[in-house]
This record gives sequence, structure tokens and C-alpha cells, in this order.
Amino acid sequence: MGKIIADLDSAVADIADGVSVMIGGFGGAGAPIELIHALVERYGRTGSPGALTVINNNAGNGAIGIAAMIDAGMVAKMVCSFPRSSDPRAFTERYLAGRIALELVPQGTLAERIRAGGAGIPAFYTPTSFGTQLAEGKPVAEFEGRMYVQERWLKADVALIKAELADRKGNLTYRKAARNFSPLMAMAAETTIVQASRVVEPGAIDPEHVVTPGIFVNRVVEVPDPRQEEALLREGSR
Amino acid sequence: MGKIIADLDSAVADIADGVSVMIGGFGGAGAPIELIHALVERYGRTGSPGALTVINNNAGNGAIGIAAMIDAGMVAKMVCSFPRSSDPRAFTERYLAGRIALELVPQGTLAERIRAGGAGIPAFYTPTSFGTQLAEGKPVAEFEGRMYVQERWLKADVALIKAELADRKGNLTYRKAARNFSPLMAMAAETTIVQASRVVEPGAIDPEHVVTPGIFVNRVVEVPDPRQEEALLREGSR
Amino acid sequence: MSTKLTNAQIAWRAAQDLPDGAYVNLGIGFPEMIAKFKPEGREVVYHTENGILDFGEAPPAGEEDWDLINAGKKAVTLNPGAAFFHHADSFAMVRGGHLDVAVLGAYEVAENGDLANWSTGPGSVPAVGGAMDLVHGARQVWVVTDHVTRKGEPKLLKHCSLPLTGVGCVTTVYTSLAVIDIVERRFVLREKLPGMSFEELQFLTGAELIAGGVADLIVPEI
Amino acid sequence: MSTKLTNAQIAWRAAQDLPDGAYVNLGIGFPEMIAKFKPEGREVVYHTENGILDFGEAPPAGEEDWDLINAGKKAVTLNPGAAFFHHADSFAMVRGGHLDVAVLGAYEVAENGDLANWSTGPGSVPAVGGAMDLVHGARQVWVVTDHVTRKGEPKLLKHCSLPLTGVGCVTTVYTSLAVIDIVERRFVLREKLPGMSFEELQFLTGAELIAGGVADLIVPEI
Repeated sequence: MGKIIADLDSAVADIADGVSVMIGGFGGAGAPIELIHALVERYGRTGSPGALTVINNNAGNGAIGIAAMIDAGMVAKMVCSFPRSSDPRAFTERYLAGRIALELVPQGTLAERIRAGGAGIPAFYTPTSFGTQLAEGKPVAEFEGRMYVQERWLKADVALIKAELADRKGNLTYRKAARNFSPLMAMAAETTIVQASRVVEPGAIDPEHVVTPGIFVNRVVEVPDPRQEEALLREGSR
Repeated sequence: MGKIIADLDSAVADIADGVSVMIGGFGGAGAPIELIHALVERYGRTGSPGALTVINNNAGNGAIGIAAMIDAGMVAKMVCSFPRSSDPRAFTERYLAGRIALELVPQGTLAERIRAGGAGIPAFYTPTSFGTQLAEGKPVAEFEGRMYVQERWLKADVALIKAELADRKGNLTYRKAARNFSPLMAMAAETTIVQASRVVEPGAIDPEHVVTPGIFVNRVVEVPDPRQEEALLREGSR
Repeated sequence: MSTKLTNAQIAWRAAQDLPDGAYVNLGIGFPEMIAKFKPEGREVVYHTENGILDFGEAPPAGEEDWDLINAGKKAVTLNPGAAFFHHADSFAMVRGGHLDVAVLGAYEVAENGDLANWSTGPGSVPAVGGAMDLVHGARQVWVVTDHVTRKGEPKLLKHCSLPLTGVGCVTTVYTSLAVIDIVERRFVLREKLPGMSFEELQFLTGAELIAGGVADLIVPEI
Repeated sequence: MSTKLTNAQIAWRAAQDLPDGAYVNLGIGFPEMIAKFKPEGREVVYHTENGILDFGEAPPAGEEDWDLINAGKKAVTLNPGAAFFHHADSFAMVRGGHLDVAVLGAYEVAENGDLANWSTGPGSVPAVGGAMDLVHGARQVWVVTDHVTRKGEPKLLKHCSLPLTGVGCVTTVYTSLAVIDIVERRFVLREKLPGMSFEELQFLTGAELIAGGVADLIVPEI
């Protein structure tokens, strides 16, 4: 069960053109900056992987992380709830120029669709967005006197996740509000790739405290002292 | 925010006739024996609450816990996945005599229906039970070439839960595999009543390790050294 | 007393209605200000969509931990008894009816409780965040808003003209001029500024105001 | 060699096919025996529906912790790297296709992969547990069973007569006489006991056996 990968480049080496990539994080908290940048560097070197569909709550900030992917021209489509970040220049430019597609999903629906993808639930009903533009074209149904919208599961080929601790079997913990979408994305992707601040021996994480069990994790690469997107932006790093 | 209740009798005093009660536990692990017995004693004293619908994975074992509720005649209906325990006499007798109703639900569907109840999802699709007797009368639909069954959420008036630690704000942890259905039931009940082996100050449970956040919990009663159903059965306690 | 309340005064007024022991989600921006004015001795637990229950005030400048933020991406702190959880659990709290109150801003509110607050129509980048979930989850949905637009047009209307956030979801509107409950698809005036006549307020409101026992809307200078 | 395999020998044979690094759920009873025969050096992580990943063997008698049990309510231990989770997460693993193999017992298996293993019909207390979830979740669904009933009737059939657990779900059947894969809704014979002719095996099987390259089914004395 060799889930530990030696370096970032190897961890993202086989991500193909045109695949869907879930990326953990809400704003800067939980953004796997080093994994993303390894992917951007690979694209700069080889022209691949391009034409990606990226699933994240936001659509990049400043010129790092997902914004760097967008600036590099790797991203064909964003699936997100809130593409207006504090500095959404990269996405906004391309979107208004018609060079990137957007699927806008309410945040709770986005979370539940990803969980459904991981849990084998192809569709579910939610009150969210009933009667709004975002429900147009979707089946609706009445349950117990109230109207609901049918939403479909969301899966991805790859998930890129930032964890705090990881063991060799892939069990993960997260740091504070950096948890957000990551445990769900780990469930919903065919291949889940994790950067962990520290890799520990199996048993070092109390079985009661595991947040993502190893069954959902395929690859772990250790990235000590990872960069934090929001902190980088505030330092003026671009 | 006074969630701490002084004693077991007060904790279950207002449970009414005819309500639905989710009871945590899988086999003996997680069964809130003291809360259940407080309810059975109240019924013995007052004749109330009767005609209950009880939701649990099993249908009681020996003559304690849920089996004691059934023997007392308080239970009109069981909703469960596996009513054949090691000693299911109490349920079997009444069921074969037509004196208790049974809604049989596959275990994963039971868990997901309860979660859906807590998460505001009135219905979802699952592959489980498609083409079987347990799907009869339920809507089916095809998604991506595969057939699925529509299942509805399951809520309850009351949940009885056994936790390990609880704080004054209702945050909970569980002990090992005693976790099982309890975090889901806490979400899905109008009133969630918890017996905790130890009540601690807010902050004593690491925010990273909280399993059930206090928002899902209404009442907590401390029961140090709680009895364990399986251990009691093996001691020959009846 | 000025002719209309400041945002801080609107926030103060809304804060007076927070029930003791309530679980509350304050929307990004203006609604966040409500936390500052919570009455002494009342315990309120704040929820943020990105996975924290019972967060506290902002840390001092320079002591921010950017993994400890709220939905507005502002740094926060934790109260004793806080908890972290993932996004699906967080929106289970929202959608499952576990929040007592959600407070949002508004572009428009209709008398039937419809809310428009996420899109001003084509031509910009649309963004919805958690608003559509919050309006259909919390037991009470409050709106804090100016009573009229910058151009002086009513924001409280017979029907919303902008894309909806939710249908029939708003329960109370705290404006710069009044406190208005939505009851059976009508605007029911609960309080208005003492210096303003009912007719003046009606003139600035795009749908009929129902006057019950109207009290004076009195707030401190802030 | 006896004329048919014991349950232990069937379990041994199935265990030889466990892939290295696999996540596996062993059904209550007979399938649980497979864990004992896992080949040396192969790493297998066991899942139990009631919320544990990577549990180990039974503890010594007297050292049981009855909060640490498997789906069969038997006491277990933990391996390093184990994890606890609640029932919805547990069945997300099952239904979401995260298990590599689930192994179950059977009353009947049909050539199209239908399985009947939960109900012998009216007159008793029905109980289904997690079987219906497991058969539609794991990537491979194995059945371990006697080839025939106690009365000598075939258990491998053209169609099941008992209430179904799942439709078209079984991928391989390990019986007391043979190893049979279900491929495109047909029984494809992979191995049979060396002492038995194809015709004898076909006679004890209720649907057509497809013979590809049939190998000898050889197991140790256990």
C-alpha cells in the first residue's frame, strides 16, 4: 500500500488533458498551493495538462494557486459558488472575454453534490435555488407540501487536497477551517492526491480523530511548512 | 444555553405518547441503556409514553434496552435493518403475534435516510434494493445508464444518544464503534437527548475532535460508568 | 435624530432581537456588524458556512491565522466550545433547519418574502456563495438594508425585478426607516422612525404596509 | 482429496484472490473466515459497516471491549492506522464504490449475477442488514457457498426463486466444487475440483457452465 510519493512533480505527473480536478480550500484556507504550482510548472514545461475543469468554491485570487492556473491558460471551465474573490482578476478577465466557462452552484449544493458523488447517490432534492435562475432546466418535485430541486452528484477525475497530518495508509487530519471541502473532494475523486504538512506512522493519528479515512486517499506527498494563499497575497506575493 | 439536565428522569420526562424515537447504537455498542431504562420506568409508573415508533439498527436483545421497551409494550413499530439479534426474543414474539409493526430498511439506506432528515434533503436516489421486494412501490429512475430507487428522509421527534464526552454547549465525542448511528440521529431529531459518560467545560474538547457539534444537541445528562448492553447480556443480566 | 438610521444603527436594532441561546449565521459584510451589538448576557453561537461553530471576534492585527477565517475570508478567533466540520456538515446545519436566524443583505425584498441579493443581472461575473442555502434553511431569515436605493427608489416591493435568491423566505426586514415583518405574504409594520408619518413611509415602500400596533423605532447614537 | 471442499477450504481459496492493498468487507459468518487465510505479505484493509476501517483479529477471551465490534457483533482489535466513522460515512464507502471486494454468503446465485441471501420468504422475521448496500457498492462482489443445498439441489441457477438481495451484482462464486466467474450474464468456469468431470459439475449446476481454460481447484488440507 505505497501511498507516499517522494515529490510533488511525481504526485501530479499523470494528470491528463481535459480531466476534472477538484481543488480543496475556501479562499486561502486549505488551498494546496504546492500541488497546484507543481501542476502549473508541468504545464509551462510540457503544455499539459490543459483544458481542465476545476471545481473549487472560488475562482482564484491574485496570481497564485488557481489564479495561476487560469493565467497559464490551463483551465477551460470553473465550477464554483463564488468567483468574486478579493482579487479575482485572473478569472474575471478570461470570463468577460469568453475564454473560460463557468458553472455557478450554490455553496451548499456544491458541497452536497460532491458528497453525493463520493457516497454513490446520483441525485437528491434540495430546497436551495427553487424558483431561481440557478434551478432553470432542473426537475422539481413536491415533498410534504414544499417544492424542491433535483441536483446531480459531482465527481472528478482528480482531487488535490491539503492536509495537516497524513499516515502511510492515507488517513488525514486538517488544520482548523482549512478542512472545508477537502474531506468531500477526497471521497468524490477517482484519484485523490494529498499534500500533508507532516507524514506520520500508521497509529500516530488517534483512530477517533481521523477526519478522512485512508480508503479515500491514493497519494500523499509531504510538504513541510506549506505556503498559505491568503498570507502570500497579503505579503504581496504574486 | 442550559443544555445540562440534572437527572435521567427529567431528561426524558416530556416524551409523549405516539412519537418517533431514534435510539443510537449498533448491537450493544452505543446503546443508551440508562436513558432507555428511565423511559421504561416512566412507562411502568405512568403508562406513558406508549405507542412509540422506535428507529434503531436492531430490534432489541435479551430483555434490556430496546427489548425491555418492547416487553413493556411501549413500542408500536420498529424501523430497523436487522431485527434478528443474538437473542431477539422480545421482538420476535410480538412480531409473529402481529402486535408490533416492522419497517425493514437496508442498513446503508437507513443511515442515509437519517442523515438526509438532518441535512434537509427530502429524497435521494440509491442503487440499494433496486429490483428487490424492499423497493416495491418506490419511484425508480435511471441515471447514467444505471437504475436507482428513490428513498425519503427519516426524521424523529426524539433521539436518545450515548456519548463519551459532552460539554455544556452540547459538543460530543463517542467511544470507538459506539459512534455508529448516533451522530446522524442527533441531526435528524427535533429533540436530541444525550447521556454522556463525562460532562466537561466548553473548550475541554479540542474543536478539531468534536464529532457532533452542539447545534444538534438539546439535552445532556451525565451518566458516569454507563452500562454496556452486550457486556450486561454476557453477564446474564436480563 | 437623523432622518434615517446608519448601518450601525440598523445592525444594533437587529441585534436586540437575537434570541438567547440562538444559533445565528451573519452574512458577509453589513450583517456581520450585528455581532458587535449583541445585548449583554445573551448567549449567541455564530455559525460560518466554511466550517466553524462558535467563532469569536477578529484577532488583533498581526495575529491573524489565515486558516481560521469566516465566510467573508476575515480572520476570526474561537470561543471555548467551538467546533470545526466540513462543508457538507456545515450546510446540513443550514439546510436541515438547525440555525435559528440567518441575516442577509438585499437588493430587493418582495411582500411575499422573495429576496433578490445575488445578481444585478447580465454583464458582471455572477456569484452566489451560500446565500441560496441560507434563505431556505434558517428558521428565521432577516434582512438588513437601507429602505431605499441610492437613487431613492423603494427596495421593498410588490415583486422583485432582479434574479431571485429565494422564494418566500424573508421573515423580517430591518431597514434604515422601519422594522417590518412579513406575515402571510404582506409587509406588516412593527416599528418606524418616530419622526416619520405612516404615509411618508408608505410613499418610500413599493408595496402596501399593514399597520398593526406600530411602535417607535428607537436606537442609540452609535 | 474429499469430494467437496470444507467451508475453511472455500475461504482459503477465496483468500488467495485478495488483491494486495485491497479494501475488503467480509460478510457476517462464513465469509469472515477468509481473513484467516490471507496470503503472507499481502496488505488488506478490512472495513466493517458499523464504522471501523482496518480492524484486526479477535482479542483473547476476557479482553473484549464491546464498544469495539464488527458488523457480526464480534469483538475485534485495531491495526495501526485504523479509523472510526459514523454509519453514513461507512456506507458512503460502500455505496460510493470505494471497496475493492465484498464477500457474502448466498441462498441462490443466478447466471446473470442476481443474488438471493437475505430472506427465505414469509413466515420468519425478515432481516437484511447491510447486504443490499454491499452488493451494489463494492467493485467486486464475491460469493462463498456450498455448490448445492443440503438437499443436493443446485444453488447456482438460471433465475433466483427467493427474494433478491441485488440484481446482476455477483462477479465471482467460490463454491465447494468450483470457482465460477460471472461474465456477461453467464457462469464461466475458472476452476473445478480435479476429481470431478465437467459433466458432473454441470449436473449439479442449475444453469449452463461456460468452459474456458478450466484449471484444477487445488486447496490445502485445513
